[in-house]
Amino acid sequence: MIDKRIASCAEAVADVFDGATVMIGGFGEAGSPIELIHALIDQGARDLTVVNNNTGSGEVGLAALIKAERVARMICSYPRTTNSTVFPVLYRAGKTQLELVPQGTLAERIRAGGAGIPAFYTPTSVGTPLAEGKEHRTFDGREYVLEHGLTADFAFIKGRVADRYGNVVYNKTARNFAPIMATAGKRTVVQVAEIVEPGGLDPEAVVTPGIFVQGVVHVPHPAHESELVARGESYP
Amino acid sequence: MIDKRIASCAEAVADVFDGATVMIGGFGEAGSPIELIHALIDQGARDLTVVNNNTGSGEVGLAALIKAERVARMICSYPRTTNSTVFPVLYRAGKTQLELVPQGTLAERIRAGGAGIPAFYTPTSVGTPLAEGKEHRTFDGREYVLEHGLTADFAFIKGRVADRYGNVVYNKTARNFAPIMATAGKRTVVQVAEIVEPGGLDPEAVVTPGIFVQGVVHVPHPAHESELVARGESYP
Amino acid sequence: MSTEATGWSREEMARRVALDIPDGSYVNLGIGIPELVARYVPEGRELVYHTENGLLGMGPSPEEGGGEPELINAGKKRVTALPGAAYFHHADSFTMIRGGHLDLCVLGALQVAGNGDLANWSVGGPDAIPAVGGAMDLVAGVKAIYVVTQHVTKNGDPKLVEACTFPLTGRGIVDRVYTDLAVVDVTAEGFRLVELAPGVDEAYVRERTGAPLLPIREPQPQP
Amino acid sequence: MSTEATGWSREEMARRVALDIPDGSYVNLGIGIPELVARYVPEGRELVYHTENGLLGMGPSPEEGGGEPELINAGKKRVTALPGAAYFHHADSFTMIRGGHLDLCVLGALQVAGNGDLANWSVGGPDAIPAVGGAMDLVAGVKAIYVVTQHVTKNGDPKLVEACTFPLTGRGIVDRVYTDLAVVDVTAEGFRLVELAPGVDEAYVRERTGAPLLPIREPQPQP
Repeated sequence: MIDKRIASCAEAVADVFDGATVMIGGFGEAGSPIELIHALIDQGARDLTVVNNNTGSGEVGLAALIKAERVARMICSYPRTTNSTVFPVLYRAGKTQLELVPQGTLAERIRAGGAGIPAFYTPTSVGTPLAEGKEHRTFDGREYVLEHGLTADFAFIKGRVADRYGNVVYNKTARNFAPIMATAGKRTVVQVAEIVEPGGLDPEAVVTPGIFVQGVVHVPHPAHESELVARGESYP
Repeated sequence: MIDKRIASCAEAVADVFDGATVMIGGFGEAGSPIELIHALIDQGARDLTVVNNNTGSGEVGLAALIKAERVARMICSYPRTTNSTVFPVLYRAGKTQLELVPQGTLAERIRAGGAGIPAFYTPTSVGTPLAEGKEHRTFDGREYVLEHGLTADFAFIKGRVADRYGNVVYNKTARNFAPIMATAGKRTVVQVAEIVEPGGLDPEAVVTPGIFVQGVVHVPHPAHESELVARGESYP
Repeated sequence: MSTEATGWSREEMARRVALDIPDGSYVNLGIGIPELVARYVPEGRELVYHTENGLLGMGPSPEEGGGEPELINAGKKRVTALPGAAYFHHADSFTMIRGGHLDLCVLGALQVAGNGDLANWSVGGPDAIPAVGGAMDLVAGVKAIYVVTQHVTKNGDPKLVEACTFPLTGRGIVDRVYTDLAVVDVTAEGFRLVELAPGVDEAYVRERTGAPLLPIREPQPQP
Repeated sequence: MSTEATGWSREEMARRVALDIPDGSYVNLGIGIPELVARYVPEGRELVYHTENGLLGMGPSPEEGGGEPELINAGKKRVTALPGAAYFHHADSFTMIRGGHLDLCVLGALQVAGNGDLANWSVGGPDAIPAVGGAMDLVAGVKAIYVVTQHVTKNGDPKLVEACTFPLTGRGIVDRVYTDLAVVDVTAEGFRLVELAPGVDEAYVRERTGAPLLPIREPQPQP
């Protein structure tokens, strides 16, 4: 029987190795798999390359992972959110590298990585510093740059409901990067608030089919980053 | 008020011009917008380039459009379905050209066209006759071919339910090419069996957001190709 | 330089932009003054708002203290979803943007050049944390790009310039600029004045513009 | 040539393939004998079937005359969907295929070469209507490619050859071949016999194979 349920977040992140590339779902706090990130902090893996649109806020979740100096390199589009105070310090100190990628290019690179497309051309960033040093090419009179697919050793994402096959549905704008990261992670683990029996999800409404998911962790009452930050919490 | 409803299939296809590129949804009979195709036959546009996975069956729907000699060129992956008797005759007579594209490359080219990606590299077809004459390139030691995005002047697709914004959900495996064709058609019209008020579709389960749809036609009882063919029907 | 003219307030600038958006448009509004545009859409027009983090059919902000942490906009503020809304993932969201499906994007600016170049993401300082978000994708993909900005910086430097000195967001992509002083088109010949704010004269705008500014085009006689 | 041996029937070939598929595999089955494989999966194993026209969790055929015209497989035959199934569009379906997410694809063949080349889509005749479907995508993307085929054509020509003469579907992509006579691996050294069908001897297979065929590997002594 196929059963991708994993007993705990600790178990879900146990295999993460030093130097791994880890995609972490979420746009700001929406969709941030905080419990999995905290388990990753406990687990201790270092020198990670982390892919996320932002760099977390306060000193919980992704920001806490960065603060613990586990992240050698961030690949993101916007490392400057409100309350994002941890990343700037480490970035300026040269402890965390930054690869800045336009948000749509980041999404498309992840999607391409998951779809077996090694590279594609895009109009985004042409004429800007972010296109410097990249291959340019003209199609039908318009200039484009070559961008490469992005994959990861692990993808940690947050859903709303899943079944034991790893089919997932999401919650509103918490969906964001999760479905494409699920396709690009060699090992994708999703934390969900609810697990249902097979057939409990409408097959027409499944957003991430189970083939993209290797593990499902039940986190019935996930924390919200803004609430933790408002209470001044930090992790660990 | 935004209201994309169109009164009839005839009105929906009225703008199609001679020489237009037309994407037509469906994989075999599943998702084939037969009523829109029949309206297109009545409308009379000629020299069309048609994009569909197949070439229809019997003498109804897509096969009838081909039989009426309106299709100068087919872009498809599999022009050899059961009961596909019309295309071979016209192909051998040199009246209809064929661009044969692997099914996944066809899907990706359509998706790229709709996503503003002019070209991408794919491993599919490397080493085969379908890669001949195409640019090859090696990434990480593996060989890929360059393929180009595909757009169309019109996309005609079939959904199950839509609202006046053009949000669409589909029926089972009738979904197939429709959502990506919707993104790649400059003017996309969907025929649906049911139209609901805004809010009548679950926003988490909308497959094609309305931004990709320019027209919605109500066809309450769409015909099924296999049933028409079994009855020996032909169009017109 | 002439004495300080009042020109349009932030709200009036937003209102002026809203006037120009056709019924039925699909629109992405940037952070700041662009966000205000939605409040001033004239009666009888229906626009659909896109937020690049995965929602089409975005509604107004919830009441103070309301809303949900996982229903937010690109500025990470809580929003609502209207009947007829749809959620989607980031690759689909940028398919809408890059694929040319959005009609209009309204953005802020650091500088706009007469050739339509836009700089709005970085002042390029050595110590700055660079952050671009979706701006480069929006300007590369959306059919029309409107910029809303004060005419000059807090230091009085012009934001409408001959050539941007800050790092570019995109090349030749701005269609129209709405400032506190004027509405200015970007044309093949450079900036052209379209409209002056009440109490502002052409000379006043010209003094505060760092590039040639063509005069308001005379209405063509109707044959 | 030796007298006709019986070897495996179509059903037995399918059963032999099914034995080799690990529990939990995501599998795409081609048209013909590959379709039969699903019937013979050993008790206690759960596989998930993918059909490239947009369904994961495909179930068995409906009863004769049952089913729905819009719930079909890649062969355009009516199928069912199991609890836990999901529908998706073609680009997502081929993301599964091209992206290496499927564990196994079982396909028919016209010819397989000792270097793993496969020809299964066209006999290349001048009057033939070429049709490729998803075969080239499947062989380029799925982790393991198993071929199920008669060992020789109806004319007695070998289908396991030194080099394919028909147009290729993919280069160096076949992992294992199941025929009516034998199971044959494609290795770095070429074809290697894995197992003989009951009543079939090595010489008999060799006579009907158009390429060198390494003998069954002796079991390694366990230290």
